[in-house]
Amino acid sequence: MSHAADIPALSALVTALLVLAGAALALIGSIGLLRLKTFYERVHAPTMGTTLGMGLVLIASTVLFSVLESRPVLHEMLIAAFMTLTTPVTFLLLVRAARRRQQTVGDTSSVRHSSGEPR
Amino acid sequence: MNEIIVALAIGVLTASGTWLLLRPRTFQVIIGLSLLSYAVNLFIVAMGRLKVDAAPIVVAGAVPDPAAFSDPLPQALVLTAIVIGFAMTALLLVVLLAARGLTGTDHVDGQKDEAR
Amino acid sequence: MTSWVDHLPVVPVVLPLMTGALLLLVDERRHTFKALISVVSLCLLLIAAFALIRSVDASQTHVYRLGNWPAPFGIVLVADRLAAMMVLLVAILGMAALLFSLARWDRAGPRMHALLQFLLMGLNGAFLTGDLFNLFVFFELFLAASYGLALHASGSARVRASLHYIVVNLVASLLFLIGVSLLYAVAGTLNMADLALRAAAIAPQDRALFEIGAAILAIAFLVKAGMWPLCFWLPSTYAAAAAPAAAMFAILSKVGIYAVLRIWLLLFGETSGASAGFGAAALVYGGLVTLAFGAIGVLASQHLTHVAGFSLLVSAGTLLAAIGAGQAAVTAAALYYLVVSTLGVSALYLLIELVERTRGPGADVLAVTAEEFGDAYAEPEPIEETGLAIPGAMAVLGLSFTACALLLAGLPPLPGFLAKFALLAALLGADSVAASAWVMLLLLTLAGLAAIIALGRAGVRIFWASHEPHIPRVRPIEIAPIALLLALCIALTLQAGAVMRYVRDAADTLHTPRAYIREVLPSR
Amino acid sequence: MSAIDLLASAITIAQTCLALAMTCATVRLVLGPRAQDRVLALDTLYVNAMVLIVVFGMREGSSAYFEAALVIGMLGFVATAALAKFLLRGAVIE
Amino acid sequence: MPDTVLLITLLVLPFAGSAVAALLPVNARNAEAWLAGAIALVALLVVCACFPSISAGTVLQARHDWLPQFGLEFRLRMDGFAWLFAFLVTGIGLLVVLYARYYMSPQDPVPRFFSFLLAFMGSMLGVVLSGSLIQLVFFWELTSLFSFLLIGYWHHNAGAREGARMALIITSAGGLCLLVGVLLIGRIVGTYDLDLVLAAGDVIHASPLYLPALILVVLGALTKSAQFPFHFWLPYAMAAPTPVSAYLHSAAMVKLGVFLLARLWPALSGTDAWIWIVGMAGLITFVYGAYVAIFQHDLKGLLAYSTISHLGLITILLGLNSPLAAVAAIFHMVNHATFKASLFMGAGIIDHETGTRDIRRLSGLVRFMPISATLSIVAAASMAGVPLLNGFLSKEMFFAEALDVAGPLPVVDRALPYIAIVAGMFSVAYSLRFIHGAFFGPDPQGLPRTPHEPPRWMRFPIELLVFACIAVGVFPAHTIGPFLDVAVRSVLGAATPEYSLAVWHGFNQPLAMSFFALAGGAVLYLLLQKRLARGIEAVPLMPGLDARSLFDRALVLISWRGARSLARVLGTSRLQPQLRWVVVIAIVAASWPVYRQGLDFAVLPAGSPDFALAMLWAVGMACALGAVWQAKFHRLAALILTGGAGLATCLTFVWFSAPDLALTQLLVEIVTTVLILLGLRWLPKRTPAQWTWAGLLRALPRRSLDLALAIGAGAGLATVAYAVMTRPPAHTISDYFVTRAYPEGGGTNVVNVILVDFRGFDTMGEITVLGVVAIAVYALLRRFRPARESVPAPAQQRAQEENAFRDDMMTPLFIMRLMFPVIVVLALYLLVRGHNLPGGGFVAGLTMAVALILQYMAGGVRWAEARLNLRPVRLIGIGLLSACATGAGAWFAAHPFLTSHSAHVTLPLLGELHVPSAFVFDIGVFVLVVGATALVLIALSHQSIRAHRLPPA
Amino acid sequence: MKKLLPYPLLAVSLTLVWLVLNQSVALAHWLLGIWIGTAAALAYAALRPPGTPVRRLRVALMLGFVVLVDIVRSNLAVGRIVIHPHSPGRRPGFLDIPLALRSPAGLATLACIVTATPGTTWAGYDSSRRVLTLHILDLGDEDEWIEVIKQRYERRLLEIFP
Ligand code: NA
Ligand code: NA
Repeated sequence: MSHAADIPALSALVTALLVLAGAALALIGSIGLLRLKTFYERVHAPTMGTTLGMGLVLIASTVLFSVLESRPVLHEMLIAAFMTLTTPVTFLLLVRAARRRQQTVGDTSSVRHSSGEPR
Repeated sequence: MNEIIVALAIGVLTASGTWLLLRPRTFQVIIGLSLLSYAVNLFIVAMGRLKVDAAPIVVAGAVPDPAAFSDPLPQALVLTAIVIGFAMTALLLVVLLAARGLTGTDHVDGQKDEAR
Repeated sequence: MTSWVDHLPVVPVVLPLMTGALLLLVDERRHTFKALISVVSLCLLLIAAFALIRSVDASQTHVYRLGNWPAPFGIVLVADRLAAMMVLLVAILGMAALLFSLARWDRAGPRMHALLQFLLMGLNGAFLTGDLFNLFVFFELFLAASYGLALHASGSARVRASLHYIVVNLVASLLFLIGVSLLYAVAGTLNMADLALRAAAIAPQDRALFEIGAAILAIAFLVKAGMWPLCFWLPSTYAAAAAPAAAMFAILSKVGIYAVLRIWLLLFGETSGASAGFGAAALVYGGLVTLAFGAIGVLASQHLTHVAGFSLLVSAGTLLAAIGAGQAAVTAAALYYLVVSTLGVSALYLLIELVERTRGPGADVLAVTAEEFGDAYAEPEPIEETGLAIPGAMAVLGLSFTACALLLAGLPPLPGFLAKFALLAALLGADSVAASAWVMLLLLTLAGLAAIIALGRAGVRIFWASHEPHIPRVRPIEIAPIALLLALCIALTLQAGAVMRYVRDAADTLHTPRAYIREVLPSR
Repeated sequence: MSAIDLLASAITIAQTCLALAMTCATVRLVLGPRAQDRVLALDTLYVNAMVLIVVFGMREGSSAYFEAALVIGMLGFVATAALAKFLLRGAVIE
Repeated sequence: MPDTVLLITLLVLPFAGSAVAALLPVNARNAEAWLAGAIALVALLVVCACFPSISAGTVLQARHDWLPQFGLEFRLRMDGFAWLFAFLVTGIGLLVVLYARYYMSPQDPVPRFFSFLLAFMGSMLGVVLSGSLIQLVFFWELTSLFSFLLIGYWHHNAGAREGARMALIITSAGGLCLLVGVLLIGRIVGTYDLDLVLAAGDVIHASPLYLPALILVVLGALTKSAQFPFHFWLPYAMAAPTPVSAYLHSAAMVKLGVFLLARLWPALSGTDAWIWIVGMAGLITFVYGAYVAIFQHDLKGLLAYSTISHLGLITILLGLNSPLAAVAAIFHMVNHATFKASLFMGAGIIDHETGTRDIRRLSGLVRFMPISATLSIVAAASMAGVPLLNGFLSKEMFFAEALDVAGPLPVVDRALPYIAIVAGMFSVAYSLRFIHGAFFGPDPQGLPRTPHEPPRWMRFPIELLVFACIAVGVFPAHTIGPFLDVAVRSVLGAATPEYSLAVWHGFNQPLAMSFFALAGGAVLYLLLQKRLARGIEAVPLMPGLDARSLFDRALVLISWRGARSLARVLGTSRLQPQLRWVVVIAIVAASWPVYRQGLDFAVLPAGSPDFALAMLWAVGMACALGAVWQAKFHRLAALILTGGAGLATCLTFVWFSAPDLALTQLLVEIVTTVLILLGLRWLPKRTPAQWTWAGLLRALPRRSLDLALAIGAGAGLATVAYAVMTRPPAHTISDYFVTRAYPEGGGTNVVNVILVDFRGFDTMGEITVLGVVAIAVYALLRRFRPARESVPAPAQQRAQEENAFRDDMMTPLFIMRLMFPVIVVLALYLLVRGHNLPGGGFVAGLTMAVALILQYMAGGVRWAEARLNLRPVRLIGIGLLSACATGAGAWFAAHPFLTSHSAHVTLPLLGELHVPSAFVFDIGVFVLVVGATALVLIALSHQSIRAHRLPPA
Repeated sequence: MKKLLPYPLLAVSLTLVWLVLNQSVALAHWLLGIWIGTAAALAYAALRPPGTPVRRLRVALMLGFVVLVDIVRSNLAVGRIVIHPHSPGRRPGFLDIPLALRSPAGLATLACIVTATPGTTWAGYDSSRRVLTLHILDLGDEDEWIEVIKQRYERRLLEIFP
């Protein structure tokens, strides 16, 4: 990290916290992927990493590079924007596929449905 | 020490790829070749020795010290290898599909014998 | 870079590339136009190859520094006698295959002309390049084109055989990459001449790695060359391919031989220090086993296409064993033999298609539906035209077949005999004759006998034993390339002295790598 | 402990966390049990990898790796969406 | 005329005639005969023209460089012996042509016949006139070839085909032996020049290679001359037209073997080995042939065995190591040629006029064709050794030699005269059989044709030959004397013995032997009458082993069954064993240097391991192994797991400073996943097979081997990688690239500058590969036919209603479509910056292709193609052309191909821009990659909509 | 003009994307960016997307803020659930929500929001019944969820994409 020798302490602290928080969220999300019981529950967990976790790390990167290069370095924000825009595609298709597969295979897992069975 | 990790990675990828390569189903072969090409790509990069934080991107105008950069030539070679590997994977895939369509089986020898 | 002659070495690569690209822009259905472009381009290629061979023979090795970067940093093309000869051979075979395909094969599937051009480009590049990794690229290029040509017109047999062909060669390509990168890791260069220079100075503790790299690289070459037991894909793939494609393939295995010859003599020649002669025994014994296996396969083959394929293995084995002998005289004879056997097998592949046309034209072609894909193009229908039944077609075919058989069996008056004689005379002419030379003498003789038996059997069956003589409908444009190849062979007998002088010079150059190195790296 | 060391350790810890996260996702990837679980795990793996690359860029102070992250961010979904569509329809392109 | 011209004319004339004859129309019987006759006549005249010089003792020469590098020159050489043979070849050739004119039916395609016959004549002359041993072998093999073609002339007849094939195989095998033998002689003497070899007899005898050389040369001679145990092809060669038999199988080709033995007599003879090999072969053949000939029912068969026997006689004479015997041998060669050729022609006339050659059916022909019968009787008498005919003279000489032979085995020496007499009796017996069987006895019954005399000119050749028999038989010294003398002198040189060609040498032992043989033969024939009349095919006292069936069985066993099983053992047509071999050989090849000299591991200062990297590879390995585990039954899972391993690889590239690689690997990963997914639909459903112990046990050895190979390959590559990584970097050429990338290449991203500039040629090849593959894929898919069960739409699609699906896709479609322009911008960004930062044409092209494929995914093929008009093939062409044109642009500046140059453009507002040609090159790459990738993906996608339209397979 | 610049907002956004990517506001990049943005927007037009008028950018910003807050909140909530997955009160399940929103753009935005907030996942939309189905990790009070979706998101989306 020699390149960051002259970074102000506050920026370093903020960056460190943001990175840690983001990584922790991603980790917890992935743990959720492991621990939750059914597919429908598991779908929720990784989005922690895809949204806030990713966001915090990207902010940290923005902060760090903006301080390092003494100018606003915003391109990480593009990642955030496009991640948010594109993640639904996979998730929508995946959940629909799971529901279809459940119907065709007749796999009735322990999911409660508030208003009727999924079509 | 990182060298040992990369060497292990190359070893496991090669072993997995070789095992699959020797299987009788076309799909196993194509996956095996994919794994083998990962291994080979890593191997080529390793042949330039491993360096962290030394991307071969020089600063315009400055006189660069070659020792400060990872070896760019193996990287260029791998790029070519990746492209060619991609092309060949595509071709192999289509050939195995055609073989499946024409012979009715996905056995590498185009025979129905399930015992092999 | 003042005269056009200076650019000659790159022409055999660029010309087919441009032609191929241009052909891709021409509408699929404009057959005549495409044929015209191809033929004109091949004529130009032949002229260029002739010019190159004359220039190389007259003056010296041409070194072409691509991108104007000095060797060993940039890629160089090195046109020496051997490379020029191979380029000419490629052009000749290309012309033969092209003419032959014009009768009907070029319409049996899309873009055959373009694929042929890219094949020529790949082969020429492989023969001309002086850079090891560039050699890999050109290997892949001609392989890719050969995959396309092997699959040309599709069909179960072709697809099945091509699957094996592709998988085995993909593995070989991976080995190629491993070998090249290992050599780079130890020697720090990719330029062949530079590599040869550095090979002598490899530190003792690095030498094992260097040799591993070379050995693995050699496996990649030997798969292409068709050394036993890496060769089983070869006869069936070539047998399944369309005739003009197979005719071109006759030289594919020679690229492997070429690479072994070139690199082995550069890296492990007499002047290369502690590793000199590394792997010679493997080449010799591998070659001899291949020779034996090829001869057995020739005998065991029912179909002529397989006979031709195994004949390629016979020639591969012969060449490998000859190269392994490591003597310039033997190498010279081997080069003469290489030319002869390539022309012979190529002509045979073309011929087989004609003589076995008794099943009716288009039978192979119509193996699958003519369903079209997309809306852009209409499916090119395999044309059922049956050609003019030229008078005496059978006689011409019989004569050509006899000629091919004589070539492959090494019998007079065709140059197969002289080639075999030259090889054996060179082997026996050495001061002391190695045991392997005696084995080779024996095997070559037996292989000749095997070819006589197998081709005699096939010839009698085809030309004599058919009860109702089916006169195949053959077009002059299909006979012409065969006649061209065989006429060349006769010329090789009559002009044996001149040709042998040329190949002897080529072999001498190969066996004294210093000259090659000096041309490529003048500063060292 | 200076701010730099703090940041350096934070980045190392973050990398470790992300690597662990990838491990968790891989366990799911290997275990399944069904294809949708694996696709989900692969998607998670992609995202974690993307974040890991960003963190790596921070460690090196280099923006050379940004494109790799960007490509995962913008195009990584194509692979998983194709997989999901395959699960949904039995074909990626109809 | 100078020698050279004479000799070359002599050699070239027949071949030229052959070429002309081949081109004549099929029905030009007379023209063919005139042509062939004229050629033979001119050749004969040329031979005669040579005689004055020859008789003066000169050796005519013509030389031409052929393969000087290997001591080979094209050398024609005519001495007395060669002259004698040339005379025989052309003279009898002329007679045979005349005979054939009448013999061949108008329906026969004579151009082929005369063409081959003339070519054969040329080849014979080539052998006879060769001044170099290699050249001799060259023409020797040609005679085998043309005799094959001539024997098989009536190829509609299975016997002709088989006979031809057998002759070909045996004689050319012998030819190959001869070649090797000659090569050995060449090695011993150091030259192939005939004169030098003949002068080097002592050197040859002293060499350790003498015996192998002798055996090989003799093998060549024995096969050609149909000597035991290679005699059996000759009777089957009788399926040839009779002129062919008369020419090849009596006068010319079969004489080549003995010609060779005589030619090399000075160089090879004179040792015990020579006597043993040559003499023994001759002796056995002599007796055996004569004995078997008696029991032949086919006239030509009888003559064939008789030929075998007489050649055996000549071989014995040559094998006796006695100059006088050699003289007798040469004399008998000529005699045999004359009487045997006339006998064959006579047999041919019988065949021609009666329609059969079976002695059992023929009889009493002397009354129908008295002249022909007389001629045949005289010739047969000569064959039997009746005095006053030429056959008698040489046989007398043989008997004389048999009496004072001094071989290595006294028993044989003593037995030889008795053997000679017995064989002489046999030959009298079969001669009698020939004459008595065909010409005497009652009138023939039920012949296919009514016999009568042949046309005048058909009989003429026989008359001439028989006249020669008588003339030589009565006045030997004045007829054959001078010619034999030059021949003998040229073979034996200084060793030429005194010999006398008189008819009468007084009452001596040989004469007694002759009469004994004549009388004994007559008695023997009488005794055998009963048996012969029964018409049994078998030969008495001969074991049932028929050489031909033995040969056939051996041939089938070796060249077919044996070869096939060997080929099966040594080869395979299956993929897995092939790949196993490749892996094994690679492992062995890589282990060999390590085995020889060990592998050094230099130890670099150990850094601390990166925990995250270790975890990453725990992930990567788990994915790889998972893919291995799932690839058989769960393809999708395996694909996903492979993606995981690819991701780990990609992150490793990030880790070790290869951003371009990471980027490329990622994109390739994405595209490959989509690609394979597109293909998955066409693969068969896989259901795990029933697991059984038996199945496991059966698979265990194979799997253990594979496992060992896999582990070996993995461990090997890992070890090599580790060994390299832990040693200091070599002094590489890369330093040049790093230091020059910016100042000379104009870019800061060294990898990209290498790709588009330093090694732009590689890149050009690489994109061509991509384009070629795309074309190949497209071509193959144009003819794609899915398996029957893959044709219907997948189960998921059948289960879903269209509306529900549209709802499901609505939102993804919206987003995917919206991403299109965004990804286009990204692609252009990656393209433009590539020279300085990670990116470049290839990555950009892939990105662009992803944007396109996303639209196909979102809306389907028809939807996308209604909106986007892609011409991928054209894009490939344009991309290639522009990349190539950029490279070729350097030619105009007199620089080598691909030399980069910068265009400096000054634009309003923007100021000066410099556009390096490398960038233009990269644009070409971009266009091509877009085209190629799109072509592959789209071609694959098209199969789904095509499949529904296909008729069921 | 309409033909040359069919999607001005998109073109502008893409130009901005270009500038951000290149991290430069140099004139050359502006010009190149505008050219590329326009070209890319034209490429988008080739896909014949439905017209998507966008209004009330202020509301959009407000929505963004609300979503941001919800993301943080739900991240914490889901994090808690992951750590204690077997807490007795939790009840995962599907939930049908009738929607007035019909614009594809609006629905897409809603999908982004729902996906981005952990704890809710888009499980399907029935255009004939105009019902959105969500899967919710901790269902709790179903009406409250319906209220959240309709009031916090749908209302604003209806304003932005009429
Ligand atoms: Na690049
Ligand atoms: Na969510």
